[in-house]
Amino acid sequence: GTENTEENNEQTGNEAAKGDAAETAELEGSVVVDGSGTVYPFMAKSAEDYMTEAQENVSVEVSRAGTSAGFKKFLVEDGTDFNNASRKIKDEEAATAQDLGIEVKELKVALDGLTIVINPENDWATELTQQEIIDIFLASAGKKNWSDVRADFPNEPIKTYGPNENHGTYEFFFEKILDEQDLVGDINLQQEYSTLVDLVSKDKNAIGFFGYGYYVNNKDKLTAVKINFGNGAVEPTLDTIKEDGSYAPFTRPVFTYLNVNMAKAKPQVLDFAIYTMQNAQTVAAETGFAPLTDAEIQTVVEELEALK
Amino acid sequence: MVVIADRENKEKIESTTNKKVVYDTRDLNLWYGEDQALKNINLAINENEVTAIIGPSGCGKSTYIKTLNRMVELVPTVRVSGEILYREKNIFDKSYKVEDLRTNVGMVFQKPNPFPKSIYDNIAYGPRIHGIKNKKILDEIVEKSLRGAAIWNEVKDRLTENAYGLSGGQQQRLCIARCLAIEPDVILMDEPTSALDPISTLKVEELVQELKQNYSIIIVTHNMQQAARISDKTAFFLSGEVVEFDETDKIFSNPEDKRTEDYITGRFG
Amino acid sequence: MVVIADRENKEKIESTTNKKVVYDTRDLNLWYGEDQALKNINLAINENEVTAIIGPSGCGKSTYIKTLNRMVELVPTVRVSGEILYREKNIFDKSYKVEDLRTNVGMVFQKPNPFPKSIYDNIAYGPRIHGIKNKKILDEIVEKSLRGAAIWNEVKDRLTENAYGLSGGQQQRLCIARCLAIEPDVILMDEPTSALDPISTLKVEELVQELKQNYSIIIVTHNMQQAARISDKTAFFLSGEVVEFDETDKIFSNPEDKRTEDYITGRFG
Amino acid sequence: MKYVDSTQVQKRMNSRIFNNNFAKLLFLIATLFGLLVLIILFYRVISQSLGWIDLQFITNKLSTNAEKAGIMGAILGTLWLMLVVAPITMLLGVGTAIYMEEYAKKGKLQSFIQTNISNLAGVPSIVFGLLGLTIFVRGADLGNIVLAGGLTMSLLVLPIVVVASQEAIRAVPNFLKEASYGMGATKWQTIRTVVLPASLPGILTGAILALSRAIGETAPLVVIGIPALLIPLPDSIFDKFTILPMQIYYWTIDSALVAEYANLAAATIVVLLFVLLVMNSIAVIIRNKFQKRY
Amino acid sequence: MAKTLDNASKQNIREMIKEKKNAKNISNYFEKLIPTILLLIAVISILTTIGILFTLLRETIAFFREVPFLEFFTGTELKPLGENAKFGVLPLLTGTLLSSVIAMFVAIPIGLMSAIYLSEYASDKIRRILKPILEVLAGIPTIVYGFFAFTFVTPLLRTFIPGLESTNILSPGIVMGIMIIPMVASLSEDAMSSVPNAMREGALALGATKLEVTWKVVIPAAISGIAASFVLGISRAIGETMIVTIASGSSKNFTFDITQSMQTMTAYIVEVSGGEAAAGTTLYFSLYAVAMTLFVFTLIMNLVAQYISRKFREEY
Ligand SMILES: Nc1ncnc2c1ncn2[C@@H]1O[C@H](COP(=O)(O)OP(=O)(O)OP(=O)(O)O)[C@@H](O)[C@H]1O
Ligand SMILES: Nc1ncnc2c1ncn2[C@@H]1O[C@H](COP(=O)(O)OP(=O)(O)OP(=O)(O)O)[C@@H](O)[C@H]1O
Ligand SMILES: [Mg+2]
Ligand SMILES: [Mg+2]
Ligand SMILES: O=P([O-])([O-])[O-]
Repeated sequence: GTENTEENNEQTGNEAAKGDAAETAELEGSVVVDGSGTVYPFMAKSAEDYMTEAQENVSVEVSRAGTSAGFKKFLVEDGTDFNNASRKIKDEEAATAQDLGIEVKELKVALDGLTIVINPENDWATELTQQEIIDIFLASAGKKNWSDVRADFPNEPIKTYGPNENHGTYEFFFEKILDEQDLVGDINLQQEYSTLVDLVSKDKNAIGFFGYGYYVNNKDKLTAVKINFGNGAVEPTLDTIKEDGSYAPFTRPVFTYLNVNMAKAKPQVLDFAIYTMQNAQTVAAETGFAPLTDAEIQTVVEELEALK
Repeated sequence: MVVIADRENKEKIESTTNKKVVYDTRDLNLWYGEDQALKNINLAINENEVTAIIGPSGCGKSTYIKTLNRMVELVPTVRVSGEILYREKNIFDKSYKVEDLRTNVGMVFQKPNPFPKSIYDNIAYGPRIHGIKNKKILDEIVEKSLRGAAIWNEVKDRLTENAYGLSGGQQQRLCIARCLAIEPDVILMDEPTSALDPISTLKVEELVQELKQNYSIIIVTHNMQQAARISDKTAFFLSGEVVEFDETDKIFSNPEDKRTEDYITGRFG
Repeated sequence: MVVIADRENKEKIESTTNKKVVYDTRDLNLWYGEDQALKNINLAINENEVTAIIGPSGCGKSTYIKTLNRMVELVPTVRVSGEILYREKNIFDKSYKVEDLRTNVGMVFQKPNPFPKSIYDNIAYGPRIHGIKNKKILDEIVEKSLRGAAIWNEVKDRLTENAYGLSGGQQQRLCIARCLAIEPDVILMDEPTSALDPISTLKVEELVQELKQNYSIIIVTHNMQQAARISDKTAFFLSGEVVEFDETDKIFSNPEDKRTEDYITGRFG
Repeated sequence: MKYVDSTQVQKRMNSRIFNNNFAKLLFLIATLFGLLVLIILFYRVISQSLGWIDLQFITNKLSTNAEKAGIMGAILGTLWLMLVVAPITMLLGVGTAIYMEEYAKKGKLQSFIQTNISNLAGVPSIVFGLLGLTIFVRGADLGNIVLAGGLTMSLLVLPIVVVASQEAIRAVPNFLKEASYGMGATKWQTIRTVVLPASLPGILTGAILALSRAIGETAPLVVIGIPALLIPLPDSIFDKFTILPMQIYYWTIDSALVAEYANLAAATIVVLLFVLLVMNSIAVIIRNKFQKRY
Repeated sequence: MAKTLDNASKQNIREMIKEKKNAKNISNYFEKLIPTILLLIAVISILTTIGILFTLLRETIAFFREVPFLEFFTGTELKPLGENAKFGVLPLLTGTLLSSVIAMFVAIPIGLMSAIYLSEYASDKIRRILKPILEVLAGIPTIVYGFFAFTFVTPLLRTFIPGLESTNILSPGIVMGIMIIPMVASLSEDAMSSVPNAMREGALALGATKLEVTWKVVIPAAISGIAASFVLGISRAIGETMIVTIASGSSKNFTFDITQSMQTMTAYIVEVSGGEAAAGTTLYFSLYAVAMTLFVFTLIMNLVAQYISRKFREEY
C-alpha cells in the first residue's frame, strides 16, 4: 500500500485536491509532533488540514513544549516523530541523535521574522536601530531607563520580556542577535507566548520579542518596532521577512525535524511530512509566516519521496 | 401445617412431662471494659415457658438477654467468664458458630427495627440469608410467619409496601414474624412493648402467650404487671445480680428477698 | 460587703411592708408553631420571695420561665400574645431591649452550663460585657459573687483553672455566682438541682433561701418536696395552664383544685 | 455603692446593641459576597459564550479554526476518563470504608489508615499528577492515555469516596445491624444485605461528588501531558485523550493567538459548569430523597 | 396457626436451613476471605502514600546530589533552563507563600464572618438558601477560577492599581481566597455549631448581645475547629495550581512585590513538566525536589490541623 501512496502524492503535487486524496490508500495510526511554540500554529493548522482533507484515520497530535524541550523528547528512544524548531538543530543535539542511531531530516517549512514588540501606548520607541535593540536587552549595556537609550525618551524604566530558555526563539535571540552575551538580569521570561502578549500589551514600558505570528494576531494590542538595520526603519511584514528582504537580519527560517527511522517504519509519518511540505506555502500564509519558494519546496518533497 | 402440628404434638407431650432446660447459665460474669455488668449469674430456663426478667434500669437485663445469643459481643470491649449452655452445649465454645446460635434463637428488640424494605422482604430476609431462594417456599414462609405473629390480616394486601408505613405496634409484630420465619427454638424479647401504645401492647402480650405453645420465650420488661400477666417464671435482677428467680406467682405474691418485695411494691426503681 | 449590706437594709425595710409585684403576667398565650404551650396565664410574682413552679413534664414550666426573660424567643417558631409587666413595663414592647431585661433578670439552667473558661472569667463575663474593665473592681465582683453563691471557699485557690474541672454541684453554684455578678433583680431557675446529687442539691437549696433576702427568685422544680421546702408561693401548671397559684403552705396542705391535689399526692405525672 | 452601675450599663447598652446590629449586617454582607462572586462569574462566562455555544460546538471535533471548533473530543475524553475512575474509586473507596467501619479493630493500624486517608485528601492534586506521570505514564509505560489519567484521578479522588462512604456506613443505625445478626446472618451477609443498601444513598452522593471533582481537575493532567491539539475522538481507554478543563486551559492560554479562543474557553466552561451542576443536583436529590428514613 | 397451609415440600424450615448450611461451604470460605480482601483494598491508600513518597524521594535525592541542599533552600536565583542553571527555590517559596497569604487575607475574614452569620444569626430558612450557594462556589473547578482571575479580576484590579502587571500574584491570590471561603466557612461553621446551645443561653441570659456571645463564648469554644479550618485553607492555597498557573505567569524573580508576576511551586511543576520531560537531567530532578517541598509543606499543615482539632476538641 505504501508504494501506492507515494505515487498518488506525486501526482497530486502541490495543489493537493480533495478528490485525489480520496484515491490514496487509507492510512491509520498516530503521528506525534512536539517542539517550537512559534511553529505550533503552522503545524497545528497543517495537521488539522491533513486529518480533515487527506487522512481521516490518522491521528496527528501537536504539542508545543518549545524547541529545546521538544528536542529532548525527540532525541530519545521511541521519541516524537517530528520536532518543530525555531532554530537550527545544535551540534550537541545532532550528536545525541547520532549516538541513538536516529536519522534526522531537517525540513525548513517557512520563514519567521523575529518581531520586537512594544505597548501601543509607547509612542517614542516605535523606531529603533538594531544596536539600540541589542543594548536594551544586553546586560553589559546597562540601559535601565528609556532615557538611557535616547535622551529624548522618557525617564522611565525599561521592562524587558521574552520567551524562556525552552524556546528556540530565546536561543536565536541569545545566539544570533546578542552574540551569546548575557541578557539583562531582570528580563521577564515566560513559557507561554500568550502570557508574553498579554504582559506587553498591558505594560507601557514593555519591550519584548517573539515570532511574527504572535504579533500579527494581536496587532490591536501590540506595536511592532520598526528596525533600522542601516538603511532606514523596516517594519516586519510578510514582504520584508525574506531571506533577502529588508528585515533579513531578524529573519530566521523555522523548521520541523523528521525522525527518518519513524518515517520509514510508519507510512503515515512520511505521508504527513510530504503533505506538510506540499501545503507549506498556503499554511504559512494563513498562520503568519513568510512562505518558501516553489523551488525549495520541490526539492524537499522529492527528497522525502525518495525515502520510500 | 404438618410441621407445626408435628412440633406442637411433640412439645405438648413434653410439657406434660417434666420441663426440659433450654438455657443453663452457669457462673456468668460479664464486663464492659472495666465495669462489671453481670455478676455470677446462675439461671436455668425451661423450654416452652415464658421467662420474664425484671429489674431497675441499668441492672443488666438487656446485657443478659443479649448474652444469650451472643449479640453482646458486638460491643468490642465485652469480656465474659462462665458458661451458658444452650441445649447442653456451651455457646462460648470456640467451635460454636454464633450464626447457628442466632438462627436457633430469635430476638425481638425494644424499638421495632424492621429493615427499610417491603414487608415481604423483611420476613423473607432470614430464610434468604440461609439459602432459601425458592419463591414458592418463601411465599409460604411469609404467610405462615405473618399469621403466626397475628398480623397477616392487617398486611396481606400490602406485602410489597415498605415496612416503615406500618404503625409501631404493627412493626413490632412484623419483627416478631420476621423472627418466626426461621423457626427459632427460643425467642428473646427485650422490652418488646415499651415503645408501644396500650392496645398494641395488649396484642403483643396475647401473641406471646400464644407463641409459648411452640417456643421458649425470654422476655425483659420494665412493666411488672406485664411480667405478672404473661410469664411463667420471673427473674429479678439488681445491679447485675439475680436476686430471685422463681415461679412468677411466687415472686409477685410472696417474694423471698426483701429487695424483690421493695421493687415490686414500687419502693424503688 | 458594703453593697450587700446596703441592699439588704433597703430590701428588708420593704419586705416588712406590703410586697411589691415584680412580674405581672397578663393573659399570656404562647405557641410553638401551631402547638399552644401556654394558655391564658395570669400570675403576679412578688419581690423578694421564692416562687416555685411545679407541674408534670411538658406542662410548660420551662416555657413560662423562659418567657420571663424572653429566652423563649430563641425558638424561631414562637408566637406570643398577652403581656408580661416587669417592674410595670411590658417586656414585649417594641422599645424594650431584651439585653436590658436579661441584665436585670438572671437565669440558672437545668444543666450547669459554665463557659469553657477559667472560673474567674466565667464570673467576670457579665461585668465585662457591661463595660467593667478595671481589674480591681472585677476581682471584687468575682469574690463577692462567689461568696454570694457559697462557693468561694471551695474555689478561691483555683480561680484560674477551667470551670470544667469542678463537680456538677460546684458548676451549678458557679452558674449562680455568674448570674449574681451582674447584680440582677430577679433570678430564674429552671430545675437547678435536677442534675445534681443530694448533697449538692441541699447546698443549692440553702443558697436559694439565702438569696431570697436580696433577690426575687422564680424556680421551676420537679421535686415537690423541694418546692415545699424552699418556696413562699407555688404555681401549679397543667397542660400550659395555671391550675392553682397560692401560698406554698396552702397548696401543699389544702389545695383548692382536685387536680393539684392529685398531682401533689402523686396520683399522676 | 453598687459595682454594676445601672446608668453606666444603660449608656453602654445602646452602643452594644448597635455593634451587634452592625456586625450582623457585616456578616450578612460577607456571606453574600460569595453569592456576588458567583453571579459575576456566571454572568461573565455566559455572556462571553453567547453565540458560541450551540449544538455544533458540542458535536464538532476540535479545530484550530474557532468557527469550526467543537468539544466532542473533550466530552468523550471526559466520559472515558469517568469510565475508568468510577468503578475503581467505587471499588477501592467503598471497600476501604467497609473495612474501616466494620472490620478494622480500633487500634494502631486503623488509626494509621485513617490518618493516612485524611492526609491523602490534603495532598495537592499536582503531586498526584507527578505520581501518575512517574508510575503510570512512564513506569508502566502506558503513555498519556485515558487509562493512565484515569488511574491517577482515581487515586486523587479516592479519599473523598472513602470518607463519604465511611460516614454513610456509620450512619446506618445499629438496630438494623442487630436485627440482621439476630437472624443468624453472618457479618458479610449483614453488610451486603443491610448496611450497604441503607448506606447506598450516602455512598452514591460521595461518589458523585468525587466524580465531579475528577471532571473539573486539570493540574494532574497537565503534568501527565495532554497534547495541545488532538483532533481524533478517543474510542477506548487506551487512546490519547483530552478533557473539558484541559481544553479550557489551552484555549485560555491561546487566546493571545486567536482572540476568539477566549469565547470558546467560556463556552466550554458553561458546558463544564452545566455538567457539574447536573451532577450536584443529582447528589442533592439522592441525599434529600433517601435521607433519614428510619 | 397456619395449619391450613399446604407445604409442597413438606419440609421443616429449620431442616431446610440446616441442609443449606451444610451445602454452603464455599461461601464460608468467602466469608473468611472478605476481611482480608477488604484489608488489601484499604491498604491501597497507604500504598498510594508510599508511592508518592517513594517517587518523590528517589528523584529528590538525585537532585540533591547535583544541587547542594543549602543552595536549593537559600538560593534566591532560579534559572532552571539556562546554560548555567541556578536552582534556588526561594523565588518559588515567596510566590507560594505570598499567594497563600493573600488568599487567606480574603478567605479568613470572609469565611469566618460567613460562618458566624450562618451559625449564629441566620434563620433556618436563610441558612438553607445560603449554604448551597457556598457549596456551589466550592464545586467550581479551579481552571474556571483561573480563567476568571485572568480575564476578569486582573483587568478589574488594574483599574485601581495602575502598576499591576497583567500577570501578578495578587489577583490569583484573591481568587484563591474566594475559592477557599467555602472551606473555611463550612469547617468553622461545623465547629461553631457543635458548641452546645446551653453555653449560648448562659451568655444570652446574662444580657449579652449575639455578637458578644459569638465573640466571647462561641468562638473561644470553637477555636480549635476554626484554627484547623484556617490551616487547612492555607494548605489548600499552597497546593492550588491552575489559578496561579494561568494568572500569575512564570517569572522567577525573587521579590515581595505582589503586583508582579511570580511563580509558585505548583506552577513551576506545571511549567517544567509540560515543557521539559527528559528524565535524568537536573531540571527533571528539580521537579521532584519542588514537589517534595510542596508535599512536606502541605503534609505538615494537614497534620497540624488534625492535631489542633483533636487536641483541643470538646472540653465542654
Ligand atoms: N455498650 C455498653 N458499653 C458499656 N457499658 C454498657 C454498655 N451497655 C450497657 N452498659 C452498662 O451495663 C450496665 C447494664 O446495662 P443494661 O443495658 O444491660 O441495663 P438494663 O437493665 O437493660 O437497663 P434498661 O432497663 O435501662 O434497659 C449499665 O450500667 C450500663 O451502663
Ligand atoms: N423548642 C420547642 N419547639 C416546639 N415545641 C416545644 C419546644 N419546647 C417545648 N415544646 C413543647 O412545649 C410544651 C411545654 O414544654 P416545656 O419544656 O415548657 O415543658 P416543661 O414543663 O418544662 O417540661 P419538663 O418538666 O419536661 O422540663 C411541650 O409540649 C413541649 O413539647
Ligand atoms: Mg435494657
Ligand atoms: Mg422543663
Ligand atoms: O517556542 P519556540 O519556537 O520559541 O521554540
